[in-house]
Amino acid sequence: SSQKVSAVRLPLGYIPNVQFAPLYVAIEKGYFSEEGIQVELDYNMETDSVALVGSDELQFAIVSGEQVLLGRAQQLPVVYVAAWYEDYPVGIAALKEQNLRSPHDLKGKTIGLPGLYGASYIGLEALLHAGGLSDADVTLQSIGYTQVESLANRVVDVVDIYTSNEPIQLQARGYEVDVLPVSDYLSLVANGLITNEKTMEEDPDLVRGMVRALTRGVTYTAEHADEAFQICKKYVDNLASLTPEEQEVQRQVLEASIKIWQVERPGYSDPQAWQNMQDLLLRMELLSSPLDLSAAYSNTFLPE
Amino acid sequence: MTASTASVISLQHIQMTFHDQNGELEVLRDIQVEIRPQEFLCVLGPSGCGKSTLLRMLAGLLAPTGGQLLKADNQQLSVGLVFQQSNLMPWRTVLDNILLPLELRGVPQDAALQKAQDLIELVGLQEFTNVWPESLSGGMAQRVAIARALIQDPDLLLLDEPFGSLDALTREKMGAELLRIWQARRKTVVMVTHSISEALLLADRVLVLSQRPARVLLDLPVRLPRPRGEEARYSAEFQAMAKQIRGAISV
Amino acid sequence: MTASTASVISLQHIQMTFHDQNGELEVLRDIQVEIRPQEFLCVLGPSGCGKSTLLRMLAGLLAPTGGQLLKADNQQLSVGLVFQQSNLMPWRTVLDNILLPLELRGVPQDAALQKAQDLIELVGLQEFTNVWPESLSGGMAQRVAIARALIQDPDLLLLDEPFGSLDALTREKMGAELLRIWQARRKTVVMVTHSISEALLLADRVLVLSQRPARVLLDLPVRLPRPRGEEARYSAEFQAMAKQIRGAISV
Amino acid sequence: MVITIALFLLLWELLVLLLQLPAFILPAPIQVAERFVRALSDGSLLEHGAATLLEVVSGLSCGVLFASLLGYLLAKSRFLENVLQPFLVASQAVPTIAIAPLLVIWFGSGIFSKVLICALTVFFPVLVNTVVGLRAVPENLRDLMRSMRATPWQTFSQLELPAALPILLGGLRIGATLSVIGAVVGELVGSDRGLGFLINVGRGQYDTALVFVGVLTLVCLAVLLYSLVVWLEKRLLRWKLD
Amino acid sequence: MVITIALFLLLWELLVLLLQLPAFILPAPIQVAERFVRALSDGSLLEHGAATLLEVVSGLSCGVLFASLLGYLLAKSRFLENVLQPFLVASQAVPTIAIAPLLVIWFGSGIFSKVLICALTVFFPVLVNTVVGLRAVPENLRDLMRSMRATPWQTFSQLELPAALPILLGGLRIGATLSVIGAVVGELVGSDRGLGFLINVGRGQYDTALVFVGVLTLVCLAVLLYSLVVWLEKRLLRWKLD
Ligand SMILES: Nc1ncnc2c1ncn2[C@@H]1O[C@H](COP(=O)(O)OP(=O)(O)OP(=O)(O)O)[C@@H](O)[C@H]1O
Ligand SMILES: Nc1ncnc2c1ncn2[C@@H]1O[C@H](COP(=O)(O)OP(=O)(O)OP(=O)(O)O)[C@@H](O)[C@H]1O
Ligand SMILES: [Mg+2]
Ligand SMILES: [Mg+2]
Repeated sequence: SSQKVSAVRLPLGYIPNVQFAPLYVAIEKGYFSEEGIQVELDYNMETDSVALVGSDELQFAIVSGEQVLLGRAQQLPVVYVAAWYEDYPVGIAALKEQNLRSPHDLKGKTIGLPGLYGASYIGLEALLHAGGLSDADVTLQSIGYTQVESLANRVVDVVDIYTSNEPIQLQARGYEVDVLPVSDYLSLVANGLITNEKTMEEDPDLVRGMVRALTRGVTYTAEHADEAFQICKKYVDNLASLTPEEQEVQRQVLEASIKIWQVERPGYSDPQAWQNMQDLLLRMELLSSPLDLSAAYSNTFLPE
Repeated sequence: MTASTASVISLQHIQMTFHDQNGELEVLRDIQVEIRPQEFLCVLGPSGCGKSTLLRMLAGLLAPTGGQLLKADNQQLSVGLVFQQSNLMPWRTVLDNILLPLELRGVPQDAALQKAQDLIELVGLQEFTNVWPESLSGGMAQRVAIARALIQDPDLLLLDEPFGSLDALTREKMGAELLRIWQARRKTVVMVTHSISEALLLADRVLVLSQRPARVLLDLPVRLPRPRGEEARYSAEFQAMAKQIRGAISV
Repeated sequence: MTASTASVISLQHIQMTFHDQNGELEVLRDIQVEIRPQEFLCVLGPSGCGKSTLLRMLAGLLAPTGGQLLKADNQQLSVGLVFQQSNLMPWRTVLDNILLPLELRGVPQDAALQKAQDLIELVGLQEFTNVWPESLSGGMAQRVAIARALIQDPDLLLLDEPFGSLDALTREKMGAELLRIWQARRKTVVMVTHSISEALLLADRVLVLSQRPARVLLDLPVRLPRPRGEEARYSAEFQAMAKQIRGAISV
Repeated sequence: MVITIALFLLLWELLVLLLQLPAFILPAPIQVAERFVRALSDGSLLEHGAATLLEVVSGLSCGVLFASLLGYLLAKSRFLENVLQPFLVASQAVPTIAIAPLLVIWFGSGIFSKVLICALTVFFPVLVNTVVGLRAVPENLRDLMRSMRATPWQTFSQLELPAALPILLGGLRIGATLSVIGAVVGELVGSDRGLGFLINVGRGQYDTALVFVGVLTLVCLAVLLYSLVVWLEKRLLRWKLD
Repeated sequence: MVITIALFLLLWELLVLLLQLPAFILPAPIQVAERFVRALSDGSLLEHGAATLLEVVSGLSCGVLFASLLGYLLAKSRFLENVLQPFLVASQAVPTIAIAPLLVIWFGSGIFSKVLICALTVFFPVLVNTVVGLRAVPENLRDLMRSMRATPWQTFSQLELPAALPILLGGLRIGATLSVIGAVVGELVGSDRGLGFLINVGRGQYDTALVFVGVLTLVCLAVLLYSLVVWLEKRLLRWKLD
C-alpha cells in the first residue's frame, strides 16, 4: 500500500524468548510491513510499559490483563485491544511426591513465588481462593525467579510458575511434577496488546494494523510450530547455540505456549474474564473500587 | 602606600595573633623593621618566639593580624624560602626536587638541568642525584632544600635555620657559598639562625627578637669588613657584638 | 654470645650497606665500639656519614648487614629515642604525645600525668600542654620529643641531634637538664651532635666518625671534672680536646 | 542541610512543572508527601522501613568488620594480597541475579541473604581503603612505636588506626552509602518485606507516589548513615579540622 | 596469579563434588569450559563482551572524570560539600529499578542509560577518595608551592595530584571493580546486548553453563580493569614501593 510507514516500539517486558514466536513470525512474514508498521521489539525488563503507554511515551505494549486494571485505577488511559493468550499462564507446580491434586491440597504447604506482586501473585491468589484457602493457610516465600532450582532442592514444597515454562524445564531434568493451572479454575485476562486512548482515537488504523499483524502471527505460529521455531532461532539469542536436547526443551515450551493462546477467536477478549479479574483484584484489595470495564478493553479492532 | 624606596619590605607595627583551640596566642607584637635592598639580615631569638612566623609573613604565606607589610613599588618579589623542615616532595628525586621551581617557571630543560647539577655539586650530593628524599639523611635533605631555594635566584631569599642539621664543617662551607652567591647576585637575604657567630660572620645586620610576644630587642648593624675569615672571630669588635647579642638574648 | 659484662652494647665489626634503586651504598664499615654502662657518649661526624643509621641500629630498628651487635646478658634494654625529626603524632596533643610511652607500658594515669607535667615544665611548654603538634614551632616540637624520650626513664637514651633547632640559651638549659637526669638516674646515653663544645661539656667519651663509609676516626675519653660550668670551656684540656676533635673531623 | 532540602524540593517542583510528565511517572512533591502520610499512618512504611534498616545495619556492621579485618591482613602481606585480590574483585563483579538460585538454596529467602548481599556491597570499598590507609602510615612513626617496643595491638590501636583514620572513614562513608542499595538489591531478588519490596509493590500497582515514598525513605536512610559517619569524622579528626 | 586460578578451580570442583548440586544449578568447571568454547566459536561471547566492555570503559571514564572534577571542587569548598553531599549520597541510594521509567524516557533504552548507570556506580567511591586524598595533602607542601607562586594548575599537577595519588588510586581500584557491575545492572534492567543480557538469556533458557560463562567473563573483565589500576599504581607510586 502507499500509506506512510509508522515506527512502533513494542515493549515485551522480558528477554527474547520462544514464547514471543508470533511476533517473530509476524515480522519475518511481513505482517507488520503489510500494515505499514515498522516494529522494534523492546526487551527492557523493568520498564513500566503501562505507565509509558499511559503517558503516551509509547503507543503499544504487551502486558497482562491485571496490569491494565491496576493502571486504569491510577487514571492511566490504557486499553487492551487484543488478547494474545486465552488462558492465564500462571499455575503452581509440585513434585509428584507432594501429591498435589487440587488447590485445596495447598493447605499447610510452603509456596515459593517470585514476590508478592505481579501476575504470579495474582494467579496464586486465584488458586488459593478456588481451593477455599487464604494466605494464612499456607506459607508464602518470596524466592525471586528461582522456582526450578528451589523446587529441585526442595527449598519449598510448591512453586508458583508459568505453566508453559517451568514445568517443562523440570520435567526435562527428570523431575516428575504435578501442575495446577489457574485457568482450570478461573478464566482471567492474560497477556495481550495494549494501547492508549489517544492512539485509539487518532490512529485507529494503526491499532487495527497492530492487532491484525499480531493475531496473524499467533495463528500462523499455532499452525506451523516447526517453522515458527526455526524463525525463533533468528530472533532469540542463544537459541541456535543450545545443544539439541536443550533446543528440544525450548521447542516444548513453544508448544505448551501455543496451547494456551487465543487461537479460536484471534484477539478476542472475554468479558467474563475481565469481570473475574476485577473481582479478584477487589478481593485482594489491589483495587479499591470497581472500574468501568468496558473502557478497559475493546474488541472493535479485531479483524473480521 | 608602598615602602620607602630604601626598603624592599617594610614591616610597620606588625602584629600576629593565632587563634586555636586554646584561645589566642599573641606571637608578634608591634614589629617594626625595614629590610633594605641587597641586605643580609640575620634574625635570632628564643625558641618559639615567632621567627618562623615572621619569615612566613615575609614569604607571603601568612597575613599579619595587625600592622602593615609594604613592598617596594608594590612589586611582586620572587621569593626563595628554605623552611625549617626540609619540606621535600617524597615522590620527586633529589634532582627533581631541586628542579621544581624552574619547572614551575617553565625554564627550558637544558638550562634548568645544568643549573641543578651545579647546585647539587655545590651542596655535595652528586652521588644522590636520583635518590628519593626518604633515604637521605637529615643534613642531606636540608642541603637539597637549600639548593632548591638557590636555584630560583630569587629577589628575596628567606632561610629558616638552613644549616641546623649540618656539621660544623659543612655548615661553614655552605655559609661561605651562600655569601659568595649573595655577593655575586646581590640579593636580599633574611636568615634565621641560632648561632651568634654565624650571624656575625654572614650578616649586614642582626635582629634579636624577644620572648613571645616577640618584639625587636636589638637591631644591630654589623660593620665588620668582608671577607670575614676565621680570624674575624677573634677581633674585638666581633667579640663585643657577640656579647651584646648574647646579652639581648638572655634578657 | 653476649657482650662482655663491662658493656651495655658491644658493636663488633659492624657493617651497614643500603640497597636502593641506585645500587649499593656502604654506610658503616667495620665499626667497633663498646658502650659501657652509665656512659655518656657523644657521636660526631660529617653530614650523611651514618650517625643516625648507627643510632637506629642501637635502638634495634635496623639490623647490621655485617658484624655483630651484642647486648649485655642478652637483656632487653628499654630504649628511649629522640629522632632527628621530632616525629610527633599529629593526632595527639603535646601532653598525649609525651604520655604515649607510659600508656604503652600501662603506667597508671595519675602517676603518668604527674610525670608528664613535670617534664612539660622542664621543657618549658606549660602553655602548650593541650595544643596539637601542628601549631608548634620547630624548637618546641623538638622539646616535646625530648620530653617523650625522658619520660620513659629508659636504660639506654639515644638522642639524634636533640638540640638542633634550639637557640643557644634553651640548648644550654636542656643540656644541663639532661645531665642532671643522667647523673640522678645513671643511665647510658648516646647522643649525636654537631657541636664540639656541647660534646665536651656533656660526654664521658666522644666518638668521631669519618666520611661515608663511616669508620671510627677518634674515640676520645673526656676526663674533665664535673660539673663542667661555662669556665670549663676555657680550660687548656678542653681546648686541646676540641682541637683534636676538630682535627679529626677535618680529615 | 536546610538549604539542601529546600534546593531539592525546588528542583523537583521545577522538573515536574517543566517536563509536564504525568504523575504516574513523576509525581509532584505534594502528592508524594500526601502518600507518605498515608503510608506512615497505615504502618506499612514503618514496618518495611524497619525491615530494611535491620538488614542495612547488620549488613553494614558485618561488611565493615570483615573488610577491616581482612584489609589489615592484606596490608601486612603482599603475598596474601596478590593471592586473594582476584577473589575479592570477583566477588564484586558477580551480578546478584546470576547467583540468586544459589543464594536461595544456601541461605533461604529470609533476611540472611539480604544481609549477605548488603555486606558484600559494603565490603570492597572498606577493604580497599583499609589497605590504602594502613599503607599510608608514616614509616618514621612505625619506627617510633618499634623503638618503644609496642605490641602489635598497641601499634594498631595507637598508631595505625589513628593514622589511617581519615582514609578509613572515607571507606566507611562509601560503605555506609552503598549499604542501603545493597540491602535493597537483596530485597528485589525476592522478599516480602523491606523498602525494596514496597517499591516493587508500588510499581506493580502503578502507585508511583508510593515508589517515590520508598525511594525517599531509602535516600533518607542513606543520608542518615552517611551523616553518622561525618559526625564521627568530626569527632575523631579534630586534630585535622581545628 | 597462577596460584589463584588453580586455587579457584580446585575450590569450584570441590564445591561441585561435595554439594552434589545438579548441573543446572552449579555446573562443573569442565562443562563451563566446554560452553565457553561454544560461546566463543559462535561469536556471541565476543559480541556481548564487546558491548559490555564499551559500556564499562565509557562509564568508567565518565564516572572517574566527573567524580574527580567534582571531588576537586568539594575538597576546596566545605560549603559546596555540605550542600551537595546529600544529593550525591542520594544518587547512590536510589535503586535503578525505581527510576527505570525515567531513565527510559530521558535516555532511551540504548547504550546511554547503561553508561549512565555505570558512571553513577563508579562515581561515589572515586569522589569520596578524591576529597579524602586532596584533604590529605600536607599543608607545608602547599606552603612551599605558594611560596613559589605556583598557579592553581601547577599546584594541582605538581602537588595535589601526586600527593593524593595513593588514595586516588584506591578510589580508582574500587571504581574499576564496580564499573563492571554498574554496566551489567544497566543491561539487566533492559538491553538486548551485553554480558548482562547474555546472563539473562542463559537464565531464561536454563542454560546455567552460559550463565557461568557470562559471570566468569564479567569477573575477568573486572580483574583485568583492576589489574590495570594496580599496574598503574606500580608505575606511579615507585617512590613508595622502592
Ligand atoms: N633507608 C635508607 N635507604 C637507603 N639509604 C639510606 C637509608 N637511610 C640512610 N641512608 C643513607 O645512609 C647514609 C647515612 O645516613 P644517616 O642518616 O645515618 O646520616 P647522618 O650521619 O645521620 O647524617 P646527618 O648528620 O645529615 O643526619 C646517607 O647517605 C643516607 O643517604
Ligand atoms: N598555625 C599556628 N597556629 C597556632 N599557633 C601557631 C601556629 N604557628 C605557630 N604558632 C605558634 O606561634 C609561636 C611562634 O612560632 P614560630 O614557629 O614562629 O617560632 P620560632 O621562633 O620559629 O621558634 P623555633 O626557633 O622553635 O622554630 C609558637 O608558640 C607557636 O606555637
Ligand atoms: Mg622556627
Ligand atoms: Mg642524621
